[in-house]
Amino acid sequence: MNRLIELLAIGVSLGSIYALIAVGFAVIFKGTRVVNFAQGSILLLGAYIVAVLSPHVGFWAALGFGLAAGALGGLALYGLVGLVRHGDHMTLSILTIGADVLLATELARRVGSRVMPTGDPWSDGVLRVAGLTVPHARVAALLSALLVIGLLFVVFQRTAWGVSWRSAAADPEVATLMGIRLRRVRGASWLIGDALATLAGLFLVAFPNTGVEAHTGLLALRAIPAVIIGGLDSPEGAVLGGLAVGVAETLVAGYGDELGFLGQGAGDVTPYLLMILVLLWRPSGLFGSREAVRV
Amino acid sequence: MRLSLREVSLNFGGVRALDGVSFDVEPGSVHAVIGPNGAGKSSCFNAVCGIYAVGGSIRLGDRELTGLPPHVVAGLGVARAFQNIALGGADTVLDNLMVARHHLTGAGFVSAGLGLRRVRREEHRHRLRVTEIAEFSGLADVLDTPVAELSYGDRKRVEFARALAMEPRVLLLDEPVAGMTYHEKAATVALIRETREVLGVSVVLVEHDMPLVMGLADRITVLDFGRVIADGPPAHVREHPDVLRAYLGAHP
Amino acid sequence: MKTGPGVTAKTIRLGAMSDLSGAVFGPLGRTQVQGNQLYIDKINKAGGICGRRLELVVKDHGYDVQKATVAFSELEPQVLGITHLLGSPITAALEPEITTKKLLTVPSSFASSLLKSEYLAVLGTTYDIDMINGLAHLVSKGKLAKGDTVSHIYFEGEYGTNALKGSTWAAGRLGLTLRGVQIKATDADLTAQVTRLKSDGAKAILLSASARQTASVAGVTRSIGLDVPIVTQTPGFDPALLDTPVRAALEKNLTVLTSYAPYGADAPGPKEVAALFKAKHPNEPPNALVDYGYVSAQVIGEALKQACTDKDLTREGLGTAYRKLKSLDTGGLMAPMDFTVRGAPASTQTFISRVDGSAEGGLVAETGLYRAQITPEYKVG
Amino acid sequence: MSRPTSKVTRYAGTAAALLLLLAMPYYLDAFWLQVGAFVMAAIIGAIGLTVLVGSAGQLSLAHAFFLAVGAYGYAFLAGEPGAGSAGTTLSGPGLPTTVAALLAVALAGAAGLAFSPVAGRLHGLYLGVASLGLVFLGQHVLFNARPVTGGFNGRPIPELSVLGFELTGDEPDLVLLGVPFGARERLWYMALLCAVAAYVVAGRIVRGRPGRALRLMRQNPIAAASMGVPLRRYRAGAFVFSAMYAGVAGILIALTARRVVPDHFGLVLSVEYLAMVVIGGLGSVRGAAVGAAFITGTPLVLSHYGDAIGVFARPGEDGIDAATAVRLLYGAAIVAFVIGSAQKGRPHAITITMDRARRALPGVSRRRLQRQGR
Repeated sequence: MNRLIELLAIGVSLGSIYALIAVGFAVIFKGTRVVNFAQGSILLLGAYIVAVLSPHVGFWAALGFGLAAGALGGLALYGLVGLVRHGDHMTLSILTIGADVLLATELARRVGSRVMPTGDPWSDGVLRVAGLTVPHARVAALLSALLVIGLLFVVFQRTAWGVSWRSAAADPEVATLMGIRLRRVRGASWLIGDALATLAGLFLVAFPNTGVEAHTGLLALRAIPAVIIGGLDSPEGAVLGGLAVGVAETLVAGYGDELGFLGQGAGDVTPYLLMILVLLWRPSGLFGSREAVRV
Repeated sequence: MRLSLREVSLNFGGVRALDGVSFDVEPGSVHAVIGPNGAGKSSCFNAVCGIYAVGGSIRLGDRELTGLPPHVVAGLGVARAFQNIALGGADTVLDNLMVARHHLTGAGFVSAGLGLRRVRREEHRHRLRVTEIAEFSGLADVLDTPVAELSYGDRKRVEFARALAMEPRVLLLDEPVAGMTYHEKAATVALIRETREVLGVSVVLVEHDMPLVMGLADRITVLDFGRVIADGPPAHVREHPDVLRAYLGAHP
Repeated sequence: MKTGPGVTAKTIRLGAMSDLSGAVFGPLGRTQVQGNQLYIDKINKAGGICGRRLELVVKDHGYDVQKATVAFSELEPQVLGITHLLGSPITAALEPEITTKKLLTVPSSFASSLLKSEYLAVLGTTYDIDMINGLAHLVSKGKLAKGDTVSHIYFEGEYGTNALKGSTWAAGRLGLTLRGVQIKATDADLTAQVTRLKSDGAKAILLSASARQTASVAGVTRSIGLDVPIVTQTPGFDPALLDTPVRAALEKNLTVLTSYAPYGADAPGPKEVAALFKAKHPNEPPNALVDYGYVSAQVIGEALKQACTDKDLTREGLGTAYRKLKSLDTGGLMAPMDFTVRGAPASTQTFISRVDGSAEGGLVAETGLYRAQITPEYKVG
Repeated sequence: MSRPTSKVTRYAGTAAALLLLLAMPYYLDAFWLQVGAFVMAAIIGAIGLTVLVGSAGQLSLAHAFFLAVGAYGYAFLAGEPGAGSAGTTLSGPGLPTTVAALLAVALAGAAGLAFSPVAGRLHGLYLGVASLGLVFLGQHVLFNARPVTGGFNGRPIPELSVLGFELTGDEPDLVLLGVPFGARERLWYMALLCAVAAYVVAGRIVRGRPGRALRLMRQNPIAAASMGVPLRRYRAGAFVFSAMYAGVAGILIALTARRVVPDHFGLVLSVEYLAMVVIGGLGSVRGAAVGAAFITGTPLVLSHYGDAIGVFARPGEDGIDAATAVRLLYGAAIVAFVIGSAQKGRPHAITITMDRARRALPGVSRRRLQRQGR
C-alpha cells in the first residue's frame, strides 16, 4: 500500500510535467491546427540555454533567458509555418518535424556527451511527509504546473484576450470579421505553447535527473500520448492526459515484476498503449471536439 | 425518380439546423432551395448526401437514403456539385472528372497495379464517356490542364461537369453561379437547362441569385431557421408573406 | 615474409568501427578511438612494427546495423585487423563475416558469449566475472551478509544479461537473494524502479547500464533515503557525472568494476597513457576509456610483433600470433592477459574503484586488482 | 499526368537507365553494390509511404514498424530454431525462404489492416500521432519477444533461395561473362527487380482509379465520399498497400544487412522515410524514389568520401562529422521542400480573375450524351 502511494506521488508529479508539455501542444494545435513536433527540441533549447547561462548569471536570470528562448523559438516556428501559404495542416506538421531534426541535431552536437546541470535551487533536496519522500524539484514542478496552467485557464476564460483567442480558435473567419488580428493571436499560441514546454524541460532535467543531455528532447514525445488521450484541441484534456500518462507509466514501471507479461521496460510504452486504446474508443480523444461529419 | 424529404431534422450541439423539413423533388424538374444565410440549405444537401446523420426520412424513389453512408448514396445516383470548389487542384480536368466514375468502375489496388486488360479497357471506355461530358460542358479544350491553372469560372464548370459525370438521377447544385461573371452565369444556366432536357435528370439547386432562380426553377422551397416556410411554384413563393418577411425583414 | 590485406612494404593498416555520431554511445566510441590512436602514434614514433608504419582507418556506423554492414564491406578489404568494434548488435551482425574473413577484431565489449568466436579478442575480464568479484567484494567488506536482498538493474542485451548471469551465480554461492530489473538504454529516470527496490528491502544495487542510469539511481536512492552501496561496471561510469548534483551520492556509495585501470592510476601504463593523452588532447576531460582504447590497439600491436617474428603478416598469421600471447603485460593498464586458452577469459581479475571527484578521470583504486575466492569455480559460457 | 511530350524519348531514356543499372555489378565493388541494395530497398519503402501520405493524405510515422514486420517476419518464418546471441533461444518454423518472404509481406499487409480500424477512424493528424505509438510498441515487442525476434541483438537472416539457388547468397557458384556472381551481385539484381516492379505497380495505381480516389480523399474527403469513394475502405486500403511495400523493403534491408536488430526500426527511421517522400514531393512515385536514394545513399556515400572531401571532421575529431551533416541536411531539406512546394503551390481560388469568353456549348454532343453511361 505504501508503495502504491509512493508510486502515485511520483506519477502525479511526473504527470504534472507531462501536462505542461501537453498543454503546450494543445494550445498550439487549438490555435493553429498544427501539431508541433518540434516541441522536444524547443524544450531542449530552453533547458540548454538555462544550463549554459546559469553559472554566469545565476539560475533565475538564466531561467528567464531560457523561457524567452523557448518562447522565441516558438515564434520563429510560427514564422516558418507562416511562410507556407497553401499548405494543409499535415504539411505544416511535417514542416515542424523538419525543424525538429535541424534543431535537435545541432543542439545534440553542442551538448555532446556532457550532462549539464541547470544549477536549480532545489538541487537534490527531498521532502519527507508521512513516510513519503519526494524531491523538492518535483514538488516545485507540481506547484508550478498547477499555478501556470491555472493562470493560463483563467486568462483564457476571463480576459478579453482569452475570449479573442478562443473565438479565433473556434472560427478564424468569424474572428477576423470581429476585428481579431489572427496573426497575433496565433503567434501567441506558439509563444505560450513553447514557453510551457521549456518550463517543463527545466523540471524534467532537474533532480532526480541530473541535467541536460543530448537526448533530453525525446522526453517530450511522452507528452504526445498525453495530449492525444485528452484530445488534441483541448488544453483541459491535456492536463488530464498528462497526469494519466505520468501515473500509468510510473505504476507499470514500479510494478514491473507483477506485470511481467507486458515484457521488461513496459513502463515506457504504456502511454502509447493507453493512447491507442483511447483512440479506438474515442477517435478524437476524451475531450477533443468531434466532428458531426459521418465520413 | 422522385426525391422526397419527410420531417428531416438535424441538431448541431443544441442548434436545430434542420427542423422537420419536408418537400418533394419531382422527376426531371429543377427544384430550388432558397433562404437566407444559415437557413439550412447546405445542411439539407449534406443530409441528402449522407454526410450528416439526420432524423426523419429521405427517399429516392422507393429507396430509403437515411442511414446510408455517402458513397452508397452516390452509387444510387445522387450527385453533387460543391459550392466551395472541391476539386483536386494538382490533377487535370480529366482526372477530376474520372473520379466521378468511381462508382461506375471497379479497378482496385491489385487489378490497377497489375495493369490488367480489364482495367485498361474500362479506363478507356470511361475516358471516352467523360470526354463527351467535358465537351458537353464546354471543357473539351482544357481536359489535360491541371485544375489549379483554370479560371474560377472554369473550375466551377468542372465542378458541375464532375457531378454530371456521375451519371446521376438527381443532381444537387450548391450555388453553381456564385461569383461568376454575367456571361458565365448565362452559360451555366443554359447548361443546367440542357442537362435537364437532354438527360432528364432532376436538379436541386441552392442559389442566392433570385432572378436566376425565379427564371430557372419549376418549384421552390424556402427555408428559414431550418424550417420550410414556403414551398411551391415561383409565382406562389414570390408572393408568400413569410418569404417576404424573411428576405426583406433585414432590409426594411 | 607473407603478407595479407592491408599490409604493404611500408604500412600496416588497421581498422576501427565505432559510433562517433550517436547520442548514446557516441562519446564512448570517440574516446576509445582516441586511445587506439595514441598507441599507434607511439609505435610509429618508435619506428613502427616490422619496419612498417601503422595506419588506422576509422569508420563511423552511428550504432546502426545497416550503416555498419556497408562500412564493414568497405573497410574489410583494406585492413589486416580491427582494433575497435563498438556495439553488441553490430558485433553480432558482423561476427559471421569476421570469422569467414579471419579478421582479428577487438570488440568493445566484455561479454563472455563473445569468447566462443575465434577472431574476437575479448580483453581482460568479462562482465559476469566482474560482477562476481564485485559482489564478493561487498560481502568481504561486510556491506552484505548472507540472506540479504540485492537488486540488479541491467540493460536488455548482451551486456546486461551477461552481467546478470554472473551476479545470479555469485548470489547463489554467497547466500544472497537477487532480484533482476531489466531496463532500456533510453530509460533515463529510474525513480519508479528504485522506489520498488526500496520496498523490496534491497541492501545493495548492482547496475549494469550506462552512466545516465547510474546518475538516476544515485539521485533517486538519495531522494528516497535509500543509503546502500551501488556497484556499476565499465559503461556505467562517466566522469561527466561529477559536475552534476549527484556527485556527493556517487562519492559516498558508488563502486566501479572495470577490466582496465582507472585513468592515471599509479602504474607505468596508466601514467604513460595519461601523459600521451594530455599532450595530444590538452583541453579534453580525461576518461579511463582512453586506457581501454590504448590497450585494445596494444593487444593487436603485440600480436603483430609476434606475427612479424613468425614471418607471417597475413590474417591467419595474425590470428595464430594472437593465440600465442600468454602473459601479456600492459604495464598495469589491465591485468596480465592470457589468450592461449580458447573460450576462456583473458583474465579473471577486476579493478575495483571508488569515485573521487578530485581525481582526474574521477576514479581511484579501492582494492587494485581483485579476484574473489569463489571466482575460479565459475564456468564461463 | 503531364502531357506525353515524346513517348519515344522517354522509353529510350528508361531503357538506357535500366541497361545501365543491369550492367552495374560488372563495374562496382562490394561497397557500392551494398549501398545500391539498401537504396533500392528504401525506394520501395518510400514509394509505399508516398502513396499513403501523399496520395491518401494519411500522415504515418509508423513506417519503421511495418518495415520491421517485413524484416522480422522473414527472419522468423525462414529461421530455424537454435541458439541466438546473448543467451537467447530462437524459435522458427524454418519455412522455405520464398514462402517465408511472401508470408512476411502478407504479414506486413495484415499488420496494416489490423491498424486500419484506428486508421479508418482517425484523420490526418490524429493518425500521424497515433502511428507514432505503433513504432514504440513495435520496438518494445522486438526487444521482448526473444524467441521470435532474438531480442536486443536481433536475429540472423537466412539467405533467400529458389530451388537451391541462392538469390542473395554465394551458393552455388555462378560466373557470368567472367564475373563471379556472388551474394552482393545477386542481391543487386533481386533488389533492382523488386524496385522496378514496385515502381511500375505503384505508378499504375496512382494514375488509375484508386489513385484518383485517394487524391480527392486527401484534398476533400466529403467530396470524395460524395463521388462514391468508400472512405474507410480506401484509408484501410492505402494503409495495407503501404504496409506491404514496407514489408518488401524490410525484407530487402534484412537480406542486405544479414541481421535484423530492433534498434534500427525506431522513430528516426520513420522520420527518414517521411523526409524521403517530402523531399520527393508528396504523392509522387518518382519523387519518392529520388528522395529515398538521397536520404539513404548520401550518408553512406559521404562516409565513403568524407575523408577525401575533407569538409567534415574525421571520425573521432571535433567539428561536424558526416553523419551529423547529413542529419542537418535532411532536416533542412524537409523544411525547404515543404516551404518551396507550398510557395509555388496552387493559385488561390479568389486571386485569379476570370475574363475569358464563355465557351460555346457544342451542340453535337447533345445526342451522344443521351446515351447513358451506366
